[in-house]
Amino acid sequence: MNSRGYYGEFGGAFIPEILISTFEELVDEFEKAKADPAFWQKYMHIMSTYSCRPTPLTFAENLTSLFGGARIYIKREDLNHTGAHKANNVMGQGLLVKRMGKTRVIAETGAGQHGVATATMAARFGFRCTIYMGEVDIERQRPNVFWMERLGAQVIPVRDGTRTLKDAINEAFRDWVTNMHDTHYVLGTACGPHPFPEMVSYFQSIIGEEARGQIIEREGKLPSRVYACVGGGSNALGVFSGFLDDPVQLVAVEAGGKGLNTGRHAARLSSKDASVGVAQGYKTYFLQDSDGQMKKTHSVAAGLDYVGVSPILASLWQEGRVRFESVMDSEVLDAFSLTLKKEGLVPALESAHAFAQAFKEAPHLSSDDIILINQSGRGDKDIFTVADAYNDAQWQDFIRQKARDYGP
Amino acid sequence: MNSRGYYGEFGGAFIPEILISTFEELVDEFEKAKADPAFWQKYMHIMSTYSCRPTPLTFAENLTSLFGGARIYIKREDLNHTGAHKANNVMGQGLLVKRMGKTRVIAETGAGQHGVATATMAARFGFRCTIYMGEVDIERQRPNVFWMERLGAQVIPVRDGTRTLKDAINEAFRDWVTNMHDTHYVLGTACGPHPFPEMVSYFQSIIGEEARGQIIEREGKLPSRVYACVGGGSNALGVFSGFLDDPVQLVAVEAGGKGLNTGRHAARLSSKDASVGVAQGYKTYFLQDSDGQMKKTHSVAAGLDYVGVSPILASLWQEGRVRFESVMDSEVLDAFSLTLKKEGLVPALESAHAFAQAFKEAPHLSSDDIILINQSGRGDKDIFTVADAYNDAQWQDFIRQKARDYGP
Amino acid sequence: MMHNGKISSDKRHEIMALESYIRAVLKEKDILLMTHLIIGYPSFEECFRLIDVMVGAGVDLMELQIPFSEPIADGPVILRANHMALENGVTVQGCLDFARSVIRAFDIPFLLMTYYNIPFTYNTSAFVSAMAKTGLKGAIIPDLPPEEGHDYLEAMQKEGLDPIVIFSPTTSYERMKYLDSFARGFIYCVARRGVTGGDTILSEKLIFYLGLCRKASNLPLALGFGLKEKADMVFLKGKADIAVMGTQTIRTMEKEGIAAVGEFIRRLR
Amino acid sequence: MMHNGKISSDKRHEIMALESYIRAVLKEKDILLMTHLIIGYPSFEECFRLIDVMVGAGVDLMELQIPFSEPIADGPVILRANHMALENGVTVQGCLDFARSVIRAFDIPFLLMTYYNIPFTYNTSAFVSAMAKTGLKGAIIPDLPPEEGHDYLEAMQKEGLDPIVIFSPTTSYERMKYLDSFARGFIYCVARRGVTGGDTILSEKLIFYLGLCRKASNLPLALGFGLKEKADMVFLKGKADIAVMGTQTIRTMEKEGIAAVGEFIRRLR
Ligand SMILES: Cc1ncc(COP(=O)(O)O)c(C=O)c1O
Ligand SMILES: Cc1ncc(COP(=O)(O)O)c(C=O)c1O
Repeated sequence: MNSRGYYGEFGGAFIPEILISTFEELVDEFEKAKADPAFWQKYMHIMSTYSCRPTPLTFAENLTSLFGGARIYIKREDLNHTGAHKANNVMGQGLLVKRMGKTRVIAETGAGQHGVATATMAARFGFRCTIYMGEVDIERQRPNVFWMERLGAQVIPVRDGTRTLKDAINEAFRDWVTNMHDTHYVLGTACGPHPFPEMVSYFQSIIGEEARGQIIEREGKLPSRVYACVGGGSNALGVFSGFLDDPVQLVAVEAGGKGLNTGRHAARLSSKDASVGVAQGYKTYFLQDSDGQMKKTHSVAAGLDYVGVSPILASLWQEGRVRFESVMDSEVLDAFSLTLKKEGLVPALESAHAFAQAFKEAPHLSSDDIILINQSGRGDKDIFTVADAYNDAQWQDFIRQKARDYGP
Repeated sequence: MNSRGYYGEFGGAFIPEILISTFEELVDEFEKAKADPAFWQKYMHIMSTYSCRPTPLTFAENLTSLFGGARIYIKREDLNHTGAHKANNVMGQGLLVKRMGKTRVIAETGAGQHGVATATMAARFGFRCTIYMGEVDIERQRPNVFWMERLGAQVIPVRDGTRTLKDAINEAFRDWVTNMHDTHYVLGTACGPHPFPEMVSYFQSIIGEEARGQIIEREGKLPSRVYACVGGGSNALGVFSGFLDDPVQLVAVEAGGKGLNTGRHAARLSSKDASVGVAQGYKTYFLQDSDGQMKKTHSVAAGLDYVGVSPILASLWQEGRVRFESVMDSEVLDAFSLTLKKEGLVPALESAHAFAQAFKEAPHLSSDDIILINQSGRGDKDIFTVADAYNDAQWQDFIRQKARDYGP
Repeated sequence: MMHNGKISSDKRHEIMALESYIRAVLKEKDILLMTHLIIGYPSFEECFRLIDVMVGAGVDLMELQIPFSEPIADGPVILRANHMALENGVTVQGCLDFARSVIRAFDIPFLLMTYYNIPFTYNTSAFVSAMAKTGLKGAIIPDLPPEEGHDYLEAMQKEGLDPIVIFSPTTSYERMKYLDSFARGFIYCVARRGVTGGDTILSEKLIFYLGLCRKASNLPLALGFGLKEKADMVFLKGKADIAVMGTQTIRTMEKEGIAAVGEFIRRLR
Repeated sequence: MMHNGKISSDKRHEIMALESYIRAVLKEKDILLMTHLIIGYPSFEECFRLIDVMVGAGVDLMELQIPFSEPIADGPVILRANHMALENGVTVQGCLDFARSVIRAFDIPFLLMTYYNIPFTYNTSAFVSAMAKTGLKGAIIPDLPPEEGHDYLEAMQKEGLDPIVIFSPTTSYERMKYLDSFARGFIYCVARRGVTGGDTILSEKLIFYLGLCRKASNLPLALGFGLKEKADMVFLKGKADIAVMGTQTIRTMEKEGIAAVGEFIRRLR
């Protein structure tokens, strides 16, 4: 193994010796797959017959006239099978797993979207499947847990550490270290050791490729700005990748949580709270203390509640190619509500971060400008979180009644 | 007004005098729209940029090999925006509403899918929106109620009669009779007075049109059989319409509930319990007693729990063109589970009826045969029903905990 | 007074056509009063007593509604009455039997009101024959426009019963003429948009509408509306021939009992 | 006995390189025993007592782990110990200070074990210098393959510390040779797939694996595995040079207290 997978100073593969050969195999298979035109064809076939690629590009007419600035377009990754861009990644990795002849997949999940996507892929490909999920995330994304189990996956609650996404990743690595002979770890975002950042971005690049073609077909020109939320960075890299060589501003939106000065957020590159470190197998900016211990993070969106960030994004940020911003939980909920009421679209709370930032900037652009927001997923999964945020009395009554029906 | 909209002896427009002129206007506008090529273009544009038409056709490889008979294909209406075929209908009617210059829409809903779809369409078109929903259905489809309200619609619980779909329809008519000057009633299925059966089928015909093209492209030939569940009949007519002139068996699947001999079902044409009647504005087979009073119906799937059936389907059934079958709740849940585990697809419980019947027949066909199942919607909305059906202990714990958090 | 007791020997209306009866009464009163009840609600016995009270209070005509599970044109009060009656086990045959005994007992004309599925399921022509035998004068079927009513209209014609036709504020003059061509007995003019039981505003618009109805038909006009007090009746005099009171009787009965209905009606005159 | 008390005046290892120390001990014993603890778990005081007990019981080498919030290669027992230590407020500087006092107090060689983010954040070369000043002999960093460890390896070289290299059952012979080129002190051979704390089966496969390791490196071999009883030690004699006991000491301490750890270790010999 050579030192590979660096983006500027970020990336690498900081992995235990026992996994080295597994990674070598994976890198190898991925390189072969990339070089094989039939592989991408197979990928496109499955994405267009099992999920609904190309996903549409929606003109948000009402939001556009509300803000009176840029023309707002929305890339509809929420319409993917399982409801988020995560499908792009898992189906691609599934095809690799088949090539490698492995029979079991494991994954971490935060929002649960990646878990559902992986469980779905496993059902479809006939793999056994185990999903690691932090206990805190299980509580806020229970419907997704329910569906993973119905899809035949085993969901293992992670009770260590902060009991969120990063701990689920650690736990998945622990499983992998034991079972790599028949198991592939389907990492859910463009983080982790090489080749994951590259591989996940590769499969997600379909978003940007489509979006660029669609916007040019519809408007005859490029957007001025592209917005995406950033948890690990996969949906952002997916959509940005279509515009990297274009004169287009790329805006990555992180979870500002309760505010950047409260410490209760997950803003790595848009706050001063993060520093370069090595954890979970790669080098990037982490929200860590001066000793290098990871901090607790917070976001209303489980999928953004993560300490690290894709090394590819860290590098693009350092180069000045991608601008990082953050929005607070409360702004996210406002953007969420507005989008439902004005356009009939239900973004995932993760995606709503991108909407919130775009709404701040749209009024200051001219009607000649186009902006593109990546709606990475749908918000159905967030029903409990949203109901709680709005203190929905009827919902609470309903839950109380259900609880009574279930008995003590 | 002439006596119109008959299909054999079924159909018609049995409406109060006060609505006659409203229906005349609607028939008129619909005829004009149909004759205007720009209208269908506009419809296609919105369906392909706001929802994701064409929806994919998925080859169910695992189910196919499990049953060892016909090759099973699934038309993926679950991938529509809002998660069901209902989107096709509401967006079409929304365009008509715009043409008529009305500013408010109302709708009935059973499963809640049509309500969510209508609320979504209203948000998108900027209409005010009121949804009528039986109290029983509200209880079993609460998440959909939650989303309708978040989308800005007013949801009115219907507490009369059986408190299900048919009562919601009556209530919507009562609203319309009062507010027809600015209000359009977006009927959700191919039932009700003329022109609704024709109009809803017209918008849904996009399913069959696409499916026929897709299957011929993929397999070079027609399917032997096409399966669809039947509540009112809109998704069935949608998919069947593509194959009416072909040598293709069309199989409509009704809710067998607890069994045809228990009286607790919603099987109109596949049981001996229904007879021809006139209610809710049209003539068809109804589940009614010998006096003509409507009976209570039952199905695990709220969207199939209805007393009448599309007059177009009744006529096709009478002609022998469409075969009617029914499957029981328990068979539906089995088919549902199997589909999740084998293909990673989550059909709505309504749609799972079509799957269940197809699974019964697939093994008896040869591998030269193709069957096509219409997956009318996705099952996310059914989480409470499914969790209860499986007595999911972890789910119950979660709900109990939530209830405790909410306090008494 | 034309009707002054439960069992009158002067059953004038029995041999008289409905229209002639109305015109005859109009010679003595400015306006007739028609009321409404749902057969079997709250019970057959109470219905009978209610009719007794209403006839005694001077009601000139009555609609007897056979309950239907889907009363699409009725508002909440009558809707619930329909459902309660059905829950009490009321059957169509029971309703016809009840109508027969009422018609025997009281000396005013009675009309049937129901939704089309009731005659249709019974068999339309058999149902119309049964109505005729029962002594009913005609019927109001709010969900059966003439376009859909061929069998019904033919049977009514054959049996000499009056199919009461409905005009509404959304009905064009042209259509009124068309509807009038099927009409006998009187025209039932719906006062406003909406289902039964809502409030009607007595207005210039209403006067204009009634004028249009009058122009379109030579038959007497009944106005169905939220009749509440004497002033309403006074307003209507000369503009319509029959004032219809539906929901208000039921509300009064539910709140204050059957006897109160009599007082309420008497106060209208 | 080489070490028979807390404060020995015969600090032989201090002037001896780690490898030489191991080889010297091997002349007296069939196999060395290396144990492990997480600094600050359950507390600094208890750690100190634990070391005292272990050294007294005849342990030849020890790994001191600086806790890290993401101990990716550790199993549940050590994972939790890491988190508990951090919750107790343990800092990196506190760990280095503790190491210094332990090294002063006990006459066996001590190694550091931690994850790469700890030295990286401290600044790798500064950290290595601090290790050297503390008197540590070397370090084990399980998430730092040599490909990523240039700075670290250079600093270790400069400071004369031993970077302990890890072989695993999935490591090819070729790679073992490659890894060996960076190794000093001894080779840490992971006994099996999985994280720390699982069961290892003493098998032909294990013997074959150790044979391969022996062929690939001239350094002494430590075998990290689920050491449980004397039979395990007996099995290993001649096949490996150092038996590593990690999780089992912590388990014993948690269940039976610190004193029991001494008895447990004594019973292994
Ligand atoms: C809908 C959605 N969007 C965004 C994210 C964030 O992940 P990433 O930054 O990798 O796109 C998640 C993660 O779960 C998600 O579910
Ligand atoms: C997913 C789904 N499928 C089917 C139906 C039944 O309706 P129809 O027979 O009109 O397709 C419904 C109705 O709500 C539905 O939600």
